[in-house]
Amino acid sequence: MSLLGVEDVFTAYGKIEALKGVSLEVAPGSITCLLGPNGAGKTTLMMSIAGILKPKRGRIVFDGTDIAGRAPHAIVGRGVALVPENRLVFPGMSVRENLLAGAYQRGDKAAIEEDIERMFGRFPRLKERAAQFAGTLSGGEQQMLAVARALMSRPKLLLMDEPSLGLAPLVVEEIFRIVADLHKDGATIFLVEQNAHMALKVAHHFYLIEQGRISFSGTPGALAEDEVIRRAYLGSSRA
Amino acid sequence: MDDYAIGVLTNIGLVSFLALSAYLLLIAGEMSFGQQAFFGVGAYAGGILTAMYGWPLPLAALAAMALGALAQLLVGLPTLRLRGLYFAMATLAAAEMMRILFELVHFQRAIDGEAVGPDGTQGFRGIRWVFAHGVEPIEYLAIVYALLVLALAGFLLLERSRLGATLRGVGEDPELAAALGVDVNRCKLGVAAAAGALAALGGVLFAHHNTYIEPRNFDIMLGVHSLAYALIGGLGTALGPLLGVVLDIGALEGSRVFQGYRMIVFGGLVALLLVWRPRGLLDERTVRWVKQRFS
Amino acid sequence: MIDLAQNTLDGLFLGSSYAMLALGFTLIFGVLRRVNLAYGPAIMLGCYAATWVHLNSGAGLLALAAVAVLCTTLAGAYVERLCFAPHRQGSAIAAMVASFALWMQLEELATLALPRHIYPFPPLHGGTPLEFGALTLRVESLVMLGAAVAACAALWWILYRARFGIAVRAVIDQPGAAQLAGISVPRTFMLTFAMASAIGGLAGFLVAASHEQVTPMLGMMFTLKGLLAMMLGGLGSLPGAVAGGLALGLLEAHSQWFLGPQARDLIAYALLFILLAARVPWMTTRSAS
Amino acid sequence: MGKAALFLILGFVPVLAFAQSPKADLACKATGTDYVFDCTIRLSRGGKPLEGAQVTVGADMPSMPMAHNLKPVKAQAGQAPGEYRAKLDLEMLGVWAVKLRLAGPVRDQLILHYEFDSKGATPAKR
Repeated sequence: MSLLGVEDVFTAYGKIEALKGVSLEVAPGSITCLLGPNGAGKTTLMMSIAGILKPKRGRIVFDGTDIAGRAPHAIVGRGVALVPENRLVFPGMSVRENLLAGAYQRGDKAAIEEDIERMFGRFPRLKERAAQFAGTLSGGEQQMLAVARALMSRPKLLLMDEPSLGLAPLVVEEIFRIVADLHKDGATIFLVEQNAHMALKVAHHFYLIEQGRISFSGTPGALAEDEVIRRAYLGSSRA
Repeated sequence: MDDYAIGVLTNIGLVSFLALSAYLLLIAGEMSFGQQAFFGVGAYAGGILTAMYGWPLPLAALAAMALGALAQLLVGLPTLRLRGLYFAMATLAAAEMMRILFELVHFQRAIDGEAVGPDGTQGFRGIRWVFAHGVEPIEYLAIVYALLVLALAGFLLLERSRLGATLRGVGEDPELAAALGVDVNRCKLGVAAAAGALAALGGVLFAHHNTYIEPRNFDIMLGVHSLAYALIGGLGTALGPLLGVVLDIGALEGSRVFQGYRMIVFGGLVALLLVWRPRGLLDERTVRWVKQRFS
Repeated sequence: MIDLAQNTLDGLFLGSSYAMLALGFTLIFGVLRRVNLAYGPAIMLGCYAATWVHLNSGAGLLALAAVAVLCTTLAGAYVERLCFAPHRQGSAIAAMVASFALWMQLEELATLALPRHIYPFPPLHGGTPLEFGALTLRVESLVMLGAAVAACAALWWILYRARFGIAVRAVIDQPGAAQLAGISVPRTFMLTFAMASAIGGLAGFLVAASHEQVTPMLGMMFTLKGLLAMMLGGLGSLPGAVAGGLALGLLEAHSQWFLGPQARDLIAYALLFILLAARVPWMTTRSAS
Repeated sequence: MGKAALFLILGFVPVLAFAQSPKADLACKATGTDYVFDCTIRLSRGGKPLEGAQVTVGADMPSMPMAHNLKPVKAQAGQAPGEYRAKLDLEMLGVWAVKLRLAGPVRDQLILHYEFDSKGATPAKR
């Protein structure tokens, strides 16, 4: 049984249909990737799952119940946390307060403090900057903070939207090492990425999306990497 | 048509100048709470010139428009780089300052043994040029609408011209417009002068229609109303503000049946209308749709 | 010298009422990025409701204060639902003009309920003002100062110590991220709006008690003074709102004493215009385009 | 409309002669129903009562004068010369700018400010 089942989802911006019937599954405990060129609908799908956008049609079954169209805070309550594209930290609040905001829905004060210490353990640089305004952090640090904030709500499913966007190669390496570590700790991750090369190294299963439709589904190696990269960047031309 | 209907139609015409003035600034991206002050400048200037110095109305109107344009430039110059709410509050402050100055002005001349001229909060009585020259109400109505049609023609020409597109560009995204070589500041000052002159013209005509003006006629209510007219009627075309005025003053007069409840009904309607059409009835989309159908 | 001290005292009293109004405006603006022109009239309606209760029953001052705060909050919720909720993603001007339409509506509602132009309102303390040497201080002034301090302390505690404060500040700072952190943005809007209305209702009640009368014009006065104080203190900053309110109060008290009421307003508006034109640093922190 | 065109040209000739403008004062009493007042208007010109004029009586609130005005009523001639009577139905109490529009022997418009309360109307002190 899949932890997340996207079934024939249509999402549109006004008259423009960004998703034209997308269906995919994320198995529990897996790292599943979604690759595709710019404007294929990757972020639109993520925002549809997280509730920021309301799909016109289709179902999004998470842990057995359909969460399509539900309010974002209700979806977070059910255990889905999104690390958004370009990070979206709270620039005017301290790193520590950013983490507190991530755990907003939880009432257990002691466990929250524990989790904050755990985050500081996993991301030492965040501990150094705990009292700093999040706006003053570097791109990589903000990315880590965004991931830590998402983890603070103890999600069953972690959605990550292009975490490597705009980061230096060294930092990208670190981000993917963090993704692998999170998976080792038992998290289920649905990763949307442009960096096909790095993504295929960690993914158990991946999908290719082009112009709002899934165009390939399989395990890494089922398709030659250069073919994947070509279609992920250029999209397959319908000859 | 009886005097009352003529009066209402004239009022609709007079306020329309103010609504057009607020509209012109709005499409150039500037939300002004202060057009009522330049309406007041026109009223006082025109009234003084005709009632105290015997100028003919047309000449006094031109002079008042120039003064109105100058006054708006005086407000516009120091606030060139302000945007959004900052600009709105600056215009509000300037307008309230002018209203208070009108209250402090006591400047009268004796004509035929009577003191004529602005007398602070007592107001300015006896702007009777229209009656002294035997202009019938219907004729005054014709003059107001002739001038309004002239202004509208100017706007519709502007809408079609490159200048109109430039203005809307400055309104949408000043940085982008500047990047494309538009002298944004010159645009803003040009718009300010035109808006000031337009509001002042309305003011002159109002003063001579009402024969009496006082500082409280030009308070913040009139300012926010003029902004509301432009937004309710629609930002897509110069006809929008006029539609807004007709809905307000037309509905207010028309809804005699609501007698004491006019504003309760009308206020609620406006709020609901804005929920349905946030950029007014004749917004840009509707205008484009109409243009496609008929051109 | 005594005049200076007396004016400063009066200025502080006036300033604390303006500070509370500015706090209300800033909370709403901070969270919603919108200006609520119906904020003043909602408070006036709250004062009218208290006046109505006072006229028709012997309710005590505390009960009247509760009625004022409650009715302001109800009127505020009505304004929020009709003018601000539908325009959250939409244009700020539409929301503001809608709130202006409701300003007219609330004002006419009040004049319908109580048609006379001026109604008496019970003062907090009927007796003579307190004497400190040559200085006189009315009970209302002390209570107003106390209320302003209490409002600031409560607000500070909620925002920086209570859990709900994280939600409010998150929504102010980055509404998109707040959604993803599991914070219900609409609920935060409503509760913040209620907080702002409660502070406004309290300020309105105390102003009515100190003037010992209510008129429909209170609505415009509350809105204009609140906006002026908020802008002087720097748009969207809560400490700025308090500073702006106190500054405005002191400025008005002193200029009224030396130059008269018209000059008082003239100077206040002139100061705002000059500061805006000079683009002073604390005023351009948050772009409100 | 020919006259309007003529007016535009004529308008350029400065005319300073002002006809002697009429004077008016108002006395209003509250009637039984809310906001309705019985008013007697005394018109005079150059000290002599002004008779035989058609007088219409309207009223504006000082703020937003173009929007809040009321439907004017025609006044009937009163008993004494130069006296006219009219029933004013205001919407609210408070300060109103009462607008008298004169036609017939003299064409003019006068505006008087009165404070209307539940008993009657007194000249508004401004």
